[in-house]
Amino acid sequence: MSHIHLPDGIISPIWWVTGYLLCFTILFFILRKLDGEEIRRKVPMIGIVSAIMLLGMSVPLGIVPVHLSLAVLSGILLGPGFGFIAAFVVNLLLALIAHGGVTLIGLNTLIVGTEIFVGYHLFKAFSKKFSQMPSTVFATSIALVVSMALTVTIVGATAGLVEVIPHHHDHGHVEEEILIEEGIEETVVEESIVSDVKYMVFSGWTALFLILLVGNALESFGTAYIVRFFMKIRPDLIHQVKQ
Amino acid sequence: MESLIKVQCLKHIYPDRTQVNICGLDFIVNTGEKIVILGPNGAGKTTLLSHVLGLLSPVEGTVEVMGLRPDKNFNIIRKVIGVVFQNVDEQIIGPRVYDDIAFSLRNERMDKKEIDERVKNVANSLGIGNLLDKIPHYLSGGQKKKVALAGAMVMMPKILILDEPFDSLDPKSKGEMVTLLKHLNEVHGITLIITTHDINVVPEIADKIYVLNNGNIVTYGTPKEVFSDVEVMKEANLEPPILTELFTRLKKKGYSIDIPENLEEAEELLISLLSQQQVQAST
Amino acid sequence: MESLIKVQCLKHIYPDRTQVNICGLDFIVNTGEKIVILGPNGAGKTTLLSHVLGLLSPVEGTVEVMGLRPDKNFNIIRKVIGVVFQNVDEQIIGPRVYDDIAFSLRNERMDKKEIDERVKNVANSLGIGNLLDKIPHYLSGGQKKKVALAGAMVMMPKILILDEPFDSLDPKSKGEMVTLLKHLNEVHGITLIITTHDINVVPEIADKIYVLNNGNIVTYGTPKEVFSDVEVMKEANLEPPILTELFTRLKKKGYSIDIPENLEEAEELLISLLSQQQVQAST
Amino acid sequence: MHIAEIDQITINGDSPLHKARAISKLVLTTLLLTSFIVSNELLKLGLLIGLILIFYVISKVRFKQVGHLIIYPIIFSFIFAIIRLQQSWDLGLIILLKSLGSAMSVVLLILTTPYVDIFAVFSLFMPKLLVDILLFTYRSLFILLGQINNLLKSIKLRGGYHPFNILKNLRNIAGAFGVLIIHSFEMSERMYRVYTLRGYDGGIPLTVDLWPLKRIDYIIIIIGIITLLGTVTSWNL
Ligand SMILES: Nc1ncnc2c1ncn2[C@@H]1O[C@H](COP(=O)(O)OP(=O)(O)OP(=O)(O)O)[C@@H](O)[C@H]1O
Ligand SMILES: Nc1ncnc2c1ncn2[C@@H]1O[C@H](COP(=O)(O)OP(=O)(O)OP(=O)(O)O)[C@@H](O)[C@H]1O
Ligand SMILES: [Mg+2]
Ligand SMILES: [Mg+2]
Repeated sequence: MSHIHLPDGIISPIWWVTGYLLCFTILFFILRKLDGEEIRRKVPMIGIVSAIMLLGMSVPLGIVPVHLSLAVLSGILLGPGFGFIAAFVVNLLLALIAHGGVTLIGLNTLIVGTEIFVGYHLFKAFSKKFSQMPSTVFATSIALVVSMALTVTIVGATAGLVEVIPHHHDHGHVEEEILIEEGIEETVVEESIVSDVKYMVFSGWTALFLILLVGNALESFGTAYIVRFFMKIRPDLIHQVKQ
Repeated sequence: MESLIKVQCLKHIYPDRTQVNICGLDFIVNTGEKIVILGPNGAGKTTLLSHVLGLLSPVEGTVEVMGLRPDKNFNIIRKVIGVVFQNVDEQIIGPRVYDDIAFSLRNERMDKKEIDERVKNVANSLGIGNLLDKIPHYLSGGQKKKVALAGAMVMMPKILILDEPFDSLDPKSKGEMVTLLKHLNEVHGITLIITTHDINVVPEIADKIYVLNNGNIVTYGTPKEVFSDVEVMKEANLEPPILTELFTRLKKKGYSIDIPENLEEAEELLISLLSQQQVQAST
Repeated sequence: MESLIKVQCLKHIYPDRTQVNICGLDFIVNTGEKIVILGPNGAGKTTLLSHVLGLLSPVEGTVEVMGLRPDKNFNIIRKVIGVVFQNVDEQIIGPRVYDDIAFSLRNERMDKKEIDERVKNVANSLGIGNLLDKIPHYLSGGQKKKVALAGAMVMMPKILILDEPFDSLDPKSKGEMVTLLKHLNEVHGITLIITTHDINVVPEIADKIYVLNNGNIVTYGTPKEVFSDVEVMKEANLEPPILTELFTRLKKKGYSIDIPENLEEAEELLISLLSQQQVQAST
Repeated sequence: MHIAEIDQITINGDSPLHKARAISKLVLTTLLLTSFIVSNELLKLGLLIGLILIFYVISKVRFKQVGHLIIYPIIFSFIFAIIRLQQSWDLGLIILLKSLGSAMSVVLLILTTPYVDIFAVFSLFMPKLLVDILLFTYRSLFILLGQINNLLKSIKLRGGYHPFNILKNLRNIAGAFGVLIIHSFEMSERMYRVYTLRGYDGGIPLTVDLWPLKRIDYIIIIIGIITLLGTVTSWNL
């Protein structure tokens, strides 16, 4: 999930207000299109998948603070419509802990929603031809590129290209040391701050590109491993299969 | 002899600032012992075990396993201790039973053939050899516990830690588990550390009991010693096992009778008491 | 008298094609009874309860609650049955304890004042009056169980269904739960249906026991009747409660003694037997 | 997990700000955010930050506890600021203060107001179902957090986690999420069942006392309004 990690007060109001309006319009239609019983049945699942996205972001994959974000996965589990709702919930909760500005919730939901939408449909299309492992990898990877491009475009258009720091969730998350509960975590935090700044500012675009590439690969394969895992046990969890 | 595990006046603070103290007496485990930790909900039993496993670091106090600090020597300690947590659903990771049992071995990059051998041996010895290609998710509670146990046993640990191993098992599965654990201890010499609320199995499975309450290890000793300390037991929300309680009451009424460990002993003791009474009275 | 609940030869098929049969004898519950359902892991106890609650629909067989099919009359039946499932975490909905207890009442669009009164009454009677504005996930296991129970009790149901209510409670909390349930039955006349693997509390809490095994209800009766049916018990992976077993063995050895329900009774019986022996022998 | 950690601090907080109603604090946050967004003067931004710091002091949250929560937004504003700094010192500093201040305003809200209370205010204008989903997310987060923690512990104990071997960790952690998803899917079905059993038909009722506002609430709102007015009017010093 790439999303804009801009704080409030940088992007001009026209943009984020438009973002909000678009986001709410889409939400409105999603919520209205579904009849009561169907969505009510889904309420716990949407909540759970949102929680899983938040958890994915808080489990570091190693001493380098990279982690999964599972946006495409949530699309595969929920479908694009409910996935959009989950994207909204996740961005809202993140904004409340100042991970991304409050004003940017709308735009961020649109970006993540797009990633989910693209990922879901690609997965669906690829699954007809390939097995689920490559399908997931390609779908996730492409969806990530799309949302990244969207992020870059939006930030570029609104805040001037200089600040375009498309940020895949693969660095800088100083948070959540579920796994490393002791000792090491302090150093992790320090290092990541330093390396972030270094990468971003001094090593320039090449380093950034590499990071994004690695991040993309990790997310794609991570998602694929997860999908492969539960396909063995509960293949019915894939949203399209149930349709 | 050096003790295998030694914990002294532990203090732990969870990220949310919940403070857990395990002070008072020292927690000491020697090789080959069967230890049971008792205490009310929230006493800190699981916290203590996590420290022994090196999953947590103490704020104060010392934790030593074979003379080492487990948190600093995690990769050494984790190989000598096997664990089965309370909720086995949350620790079985392999998509198939075989994968799950082989998990640790594969992480050690062991030879494929040896892995295969070890997995099969362990599975057979726990009586789940026929489940190896099943999906763990669909197994019964008792079977899952055995899979988790196999996953821990496959590394041939010296110490086995079990957090509430009898929870939600039916009586037969529970009985099997008790037999299995005793077998592991007797035949393979594995040191056992067990927490449980199922007090009635304790006399059978424990050499030594530690009682946690209110941030302290308040007492320890053989089941007989601990269970007869009525004050301490009551304070720690504990009840002695039914048989212990029954026989203690008889004792108090003036009958001279021992405290039995299990049903068979209880029966024998009672019958011999009853016939004694007869003899006594008739003489 | 019409029976409150009646289940006859039920057959259920889960989406993954697992088939569960609950056939054999009929499952019948009368008003005011305390029913315990026993059976090995996977016997179908939870499945049976789900049918009674109308959460599942049988493929074959009949389920009747107050003469109605629960799955077809869900909105009537759910108001007369309160339920506490095994995993209470999953059934606490309210963001605060108060909200959770008030949940069903609010869904009935009851008057605010009456809701408040009822919630407070129930909470106080279960001893959780001081927790009302707490957030549920910060409560202990035992407290959560009580909150879930309060949420079920607040609708003043005729029937209370509890799936493994004693699981992972420490002995004191378990004792409190037993007392509470007996109180609800005696004072408020609530019919209880309980499943548990904790066989030693069964004599105290059950009027009638049903035993499920291998897709059949294999026997039912009072605790004494059921527990003395050694064959059936063994087949269903069950063991009789310790006291029942001990006293049955004494009986077999030729002593004339009753089967006690709890410790106090056991003590009395033994002492009177012991003194009888004396008297007998001396005469 | 930050959300869990913050939640704990908030629940246990005890200060006039914690006692104030959620509405007034949301209004304050909105007004503060607006002030930071519209203000482009160093002096005003500096004063605004000063004001927020005073609020932090009043809220009695210990910096040791919350410091690392604010680090994250600080890093990001820092990156922006440095880029801007290359253009002009003032601009860089303004960016820094703006983003720092707005992040601190939001964190102040979340450190003094339980999530449930915030959701209750949302329920005044958001669709019921959306609020339900928020509440479910919040609840599931805590349930699932426990489960994933246990799964990760088990992986770690069985040698499946190496600080430097990210690829291997990726596989194992993906496995843990696989397990989690299967469990949670079944959990969601059980939850739905129990909830309908208890009469759920969309709309989890909340008892958060939103009204009446107390004195402290009026004070908070008035401070907020004055702040915003002070920010938008031009000063003739
Ligand atoms: N991850 C955690 N975060 C915060 N507090 C915790 C955590 N785990 C446990 N605690 C708290 O620490 C204390 C000790 O908990 P612990 O789980 O060790 O008790 P226990 O003796 O194992 O209880 P039980 O018999 O219920 O399993 C309790 O007050 C508990 O609420
Ligand atoms: N949701 C489900 N999907 C598929 N199979 C299920 C489901 N729930 C239960 N089963 C299966 O149905 C059978 C009966 O399960 P049930 O949970 O009713 O047993 P139980 O008597 O409650 O066992 P326990 O004592 O372990 O709680 C088991 O074989 C179980 O695996
Ligand atoms: Mg515990
Ligand atoms: Mg069950």
